[in-house]
Amino acid sequence: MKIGVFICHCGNNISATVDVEQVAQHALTLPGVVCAHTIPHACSEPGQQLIKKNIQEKGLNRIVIGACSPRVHEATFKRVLAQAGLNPYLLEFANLREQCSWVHEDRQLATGKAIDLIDMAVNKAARLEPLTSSKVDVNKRTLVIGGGIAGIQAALDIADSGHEVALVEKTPTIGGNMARMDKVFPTLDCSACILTPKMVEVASHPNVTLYTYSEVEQVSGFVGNFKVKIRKKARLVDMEKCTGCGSCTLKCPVKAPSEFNMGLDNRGAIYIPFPQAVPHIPVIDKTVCSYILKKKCGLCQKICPTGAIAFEQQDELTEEEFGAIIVATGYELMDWTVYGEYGYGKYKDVITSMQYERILSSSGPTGGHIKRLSDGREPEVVAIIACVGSRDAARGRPYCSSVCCMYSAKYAMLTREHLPNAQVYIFYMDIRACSKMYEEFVQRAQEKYGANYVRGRVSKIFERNGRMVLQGADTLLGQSVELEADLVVLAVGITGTQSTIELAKKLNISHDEYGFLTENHPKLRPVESSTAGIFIAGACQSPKDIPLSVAQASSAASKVLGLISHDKLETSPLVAEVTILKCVGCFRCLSVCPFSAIEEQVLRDGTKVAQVNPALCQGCGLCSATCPPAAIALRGFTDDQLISQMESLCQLNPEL
Amino acid sequence: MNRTLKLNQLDDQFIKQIEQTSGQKLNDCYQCGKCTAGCPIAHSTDLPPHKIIRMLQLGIKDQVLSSPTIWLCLSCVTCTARCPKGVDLACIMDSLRELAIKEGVPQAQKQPIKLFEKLFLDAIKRHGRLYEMGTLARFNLLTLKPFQDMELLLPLLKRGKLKLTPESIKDVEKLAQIFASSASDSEVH
Amino acid sequence: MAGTSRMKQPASVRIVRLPCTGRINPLLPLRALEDGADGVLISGCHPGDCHYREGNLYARRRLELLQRFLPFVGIDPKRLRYVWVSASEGARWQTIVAEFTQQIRELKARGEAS
Amino acid sequence: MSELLNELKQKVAEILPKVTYFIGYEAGFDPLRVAPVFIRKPEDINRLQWNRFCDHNLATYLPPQKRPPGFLFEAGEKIGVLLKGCDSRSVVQLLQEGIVDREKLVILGVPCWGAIDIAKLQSRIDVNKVSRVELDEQTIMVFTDTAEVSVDVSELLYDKCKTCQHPNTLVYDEFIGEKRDPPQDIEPFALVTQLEQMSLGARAEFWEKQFSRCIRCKACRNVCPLCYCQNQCLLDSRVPHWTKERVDAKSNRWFHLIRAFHLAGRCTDCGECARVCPVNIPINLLPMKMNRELFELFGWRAGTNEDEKPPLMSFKLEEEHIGNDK
Repeated sequence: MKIGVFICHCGNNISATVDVEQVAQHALTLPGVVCAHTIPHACSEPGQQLIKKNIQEKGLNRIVIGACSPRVHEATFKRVLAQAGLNPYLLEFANLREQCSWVHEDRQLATGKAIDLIDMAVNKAARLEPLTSSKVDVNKRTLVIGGGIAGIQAALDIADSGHEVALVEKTPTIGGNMARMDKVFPTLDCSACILTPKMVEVASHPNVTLYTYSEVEQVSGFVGNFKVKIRKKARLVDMEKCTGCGSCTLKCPVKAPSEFNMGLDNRGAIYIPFPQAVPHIPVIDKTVCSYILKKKCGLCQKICPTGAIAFEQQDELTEEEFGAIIVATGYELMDWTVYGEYGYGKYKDVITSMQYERILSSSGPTGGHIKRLSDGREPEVVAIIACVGSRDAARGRPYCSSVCCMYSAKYAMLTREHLPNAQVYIFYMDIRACSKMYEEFVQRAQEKYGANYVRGRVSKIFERNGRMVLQGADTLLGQSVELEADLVVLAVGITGTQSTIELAKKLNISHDEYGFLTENHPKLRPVESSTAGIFIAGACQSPKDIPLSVAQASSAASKVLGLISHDKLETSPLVAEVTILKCVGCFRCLSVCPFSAIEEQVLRDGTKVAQVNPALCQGCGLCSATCPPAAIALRGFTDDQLISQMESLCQLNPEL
Repeated sequence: MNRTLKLNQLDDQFIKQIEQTSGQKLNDCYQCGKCTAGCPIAHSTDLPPHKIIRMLQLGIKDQVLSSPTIWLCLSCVTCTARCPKGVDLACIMDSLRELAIKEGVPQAQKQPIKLFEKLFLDAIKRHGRLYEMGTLARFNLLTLKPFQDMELLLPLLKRGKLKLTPESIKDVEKLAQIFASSASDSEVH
Repeated sequence: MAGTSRMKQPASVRIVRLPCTGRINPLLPLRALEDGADGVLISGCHPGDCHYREGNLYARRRLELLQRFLPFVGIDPKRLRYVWVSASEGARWQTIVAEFTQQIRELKARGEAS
Repeated sequence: MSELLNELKQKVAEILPKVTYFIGYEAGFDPLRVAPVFIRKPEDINRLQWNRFCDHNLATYLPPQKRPPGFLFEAGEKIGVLLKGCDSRSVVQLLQEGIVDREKLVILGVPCWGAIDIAKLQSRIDVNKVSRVELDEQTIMVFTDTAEVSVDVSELLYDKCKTCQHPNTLVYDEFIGEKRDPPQDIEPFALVTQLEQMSLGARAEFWEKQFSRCIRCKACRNVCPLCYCQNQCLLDSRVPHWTKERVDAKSNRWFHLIRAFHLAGRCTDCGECARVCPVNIPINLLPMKMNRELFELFGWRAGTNEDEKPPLMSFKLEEEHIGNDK
């Protein structure tokens, strides 16, 4: 056993709190250690060279590196070992930065702990074995979940590169939230004008299979080889026969609030969500349709010229295989009704931002005319309240929704364009306009469009003489203020969704308490989920505007292309392995394995033993913890390796 | 008032003291102003609530303790209820009043609030609930302003908001025991 | 997260890295206590959020059993704690480590830990 | 008793042609002792015994892993076995674990009134010099050449029999005799509760004393019907290196803790480990404590339900009795 120990200064990130020389000196006293060096930056080129040189000149066969978190640089140093001709799994990492120098202040204590950590690592290193990975085929198809702008962009990028994509959208049409918007910042181009062509393009792309009104039901498998069950919900309309003429939607006697118009007007039980919907095919809302509920009516069926109404249609389940998955499930508005003080629901002239988008839109319920919902009057004063459901820890949303500052400025401009005589007041706390041309956009709202910014939150809204009275504060003036407005727009913050949380569970990827998906590394792996082969794009990861969502979608697409450009994939060798001789055939491992990675194997003498499929095994080690005779070991975390680590850390009585 | 404020001469001890007695973290406040926005007396103060807490963050002791705001505060707790950061400003106001009395700030000595609170508690002790009419009458007499707020009397009576005679709860004696056992606490007021 | 955010922690903590709490045979923490560790703190993903689907759900039962068993052979169950802390809950981790360390110090001061 | 024995012999005669051998009890080296017997030929049937001294758990011979080469059977063959209520729990657990195949077993069930713990007789008479025993349902008369004693049988029962909830065999092909009504108001974990009255320190001391006497003969493991890992047992393992062979209180404790955890949720309280312990360590209390906790947490009793998954091999997303942050 020839162990080499390398202690990184990490600039002074480690060496400022840990006496790295002393740690190296101590390492030299440990059994098996041949050399111990300190390196200013082990991850730098000279650092890597030094390690390689030592491996080759001194014939090192186990390497211990005391540096940062293995999450940051384990891969880097594995590569160094491989380049020096050593099996990369003969590396053990001691985290002297995140677990020691950064979290302790006392130099002596930190140095003592660093010595222990190196001790533990050397002890484990002595028990490391060379490991090799196996290879599995990669399915070249990609599944994109969510048909908003992020999902569409990702699907198009992959499809354009010549690979097949399935795009699954749970609502009857693609387009997502962006389709609801009127004009979009910072250029104020019409949302529909830039989105609709993309919707059409993705729907007609030869490499894209579009599943609208469909949901992911079940996911199994692993990177390169996912099996996905998709539920195609019954539209009750035959998509082949329907021509999208829409006469059924005109005749339907049922009225239900339109989801697309945020409840500002009604749609029928059979409806096309909006004129530019893709596919342009109606859907029957089973929860309100009189025919479904009472077997009465059936008017649509009578009127349909092509006989496309299919009340008997059932949900369909299809199972497909994919190599990679992109999740782009978007966001929704947080529940603004918790703000009783703003009077939403009580006063018709208090509306949400998304409702205002629909009012501003020429295809919206008011035909693009800004009107009060109470009396149809044009407002003279429009008030916008920012941070409704953002930066509000007391209401469970401590984060910044990042888009409201910008769309509030946008509303100021659009309002003044529609109603040049109207006054606009924006109650804000801070203005966050940090992207390209954003600050200029906000400036323009103030300078050219005369938006009145008042720094302070509003505490209460009530009615006086048919107008909304806002009780607020101007913290710059340092006094309370009051504003009479005709229309109040709540700039509601955005949140992850419950359905994303449910999907995350099916996909086995992590999410936070707000329903946003968690990226693998906040800086270095921003579009990778916690599970290999599953990527995230758009506002399902964090509040995001359109440019960022599109950028992240393309980024996720490029990650997918990187993955499926390989014909075969190396699987991690850190998987479970059965020592056949020790297996007593109780198959408790098989019973607990969450990945169905364990199978029965019949030996020639007829005895049955367990066997691991390394492609399915994810390396959790549950089997290893369950096996009574320890016949199944998780490579890289074997009982022996863990016991040796614990013994050296306890040091009291290693000879148990 | 408009002199330049020398930030590094301010009172750190004061900040700690208020945080300790109120149990609130002053730096939680990010000055959104929602407390002032909802405060029913903000319009008649020299320092509206958000300014009070801003001054506390900086440690401006004298001006805060001598501000009428802390005596005008009605403890209606709208600020606390609306604060997006969960700062209990009403509680901070309590702490400030307490401190002002303890430190003998002249403005604190003039406040009839101490008397009012004593009379309030007396009424509770006697009846188990507030007897507004009696408390107000005693308060007006003892502050030598017998006709204070007299114009409100009639409308309040008309709407049934004031009762002429006191109402008592069952087992007033038990309440007296509670008062007795916490006698030392009530002395703080 | 706690480390990346440089949240200060007691220096008496040593971390043994495992892929999943599911890997934890209850004998492992028991062994650490037998070997002379003053306390064992086990931390993993929240139940329902297992990175490996189900590992922590098995671990929860096994560790609960271990905890209930310890006093039967004369080991103070306060020397073992299992908690669910996600990678994003740095501040919570910091509090838990501090609390647990304090608890163990108190046990030691009373001569109740080894 | 003798009627039951006759019936037993008759049944064994009936099934013997169908099985490779039948496992029962025969007379031991003195009137107080019985020993397990493997009946292969009809003429041996008369060797069978059934009395209050039949304490061995014959289920221990059933896991294929535990059977020596000469006792393995060919495909299609069966073995017959006589099982008391407590012993049948072991079989139910082995069935649950898929270790034994019900198809290959012919089980004879009996009612049981509890077995006599000879150790409890020792204080009244020298049990190693017994020449004759007379036994009826209530009393036992024991004779040596120089002395005789008459004792109420209920005073001599094994502790496990006093807390037994299963006087009848749970799983069987034929039941001999009449079933007993299960006793009411039994506290099955009374022995554990008793020990828990001690303070933490006193209990540590209690076990320290017990474990310091252990001679690591491993009889507890070898007799256990559920310890079927045999040569692969973790307690003999070098890699991974869980134990050392040293015999001292600390190492012995570790040895028994490993066993306890391997039996958690599996031990069927047959008490064989404690019975065979040459230094009388109440070693069955460790798995019994596990059983108590698993019963309280999950309502689980090993060996009473073949179809349910054991609690340590399953989970619920929302656990009813486990806090999320303990």
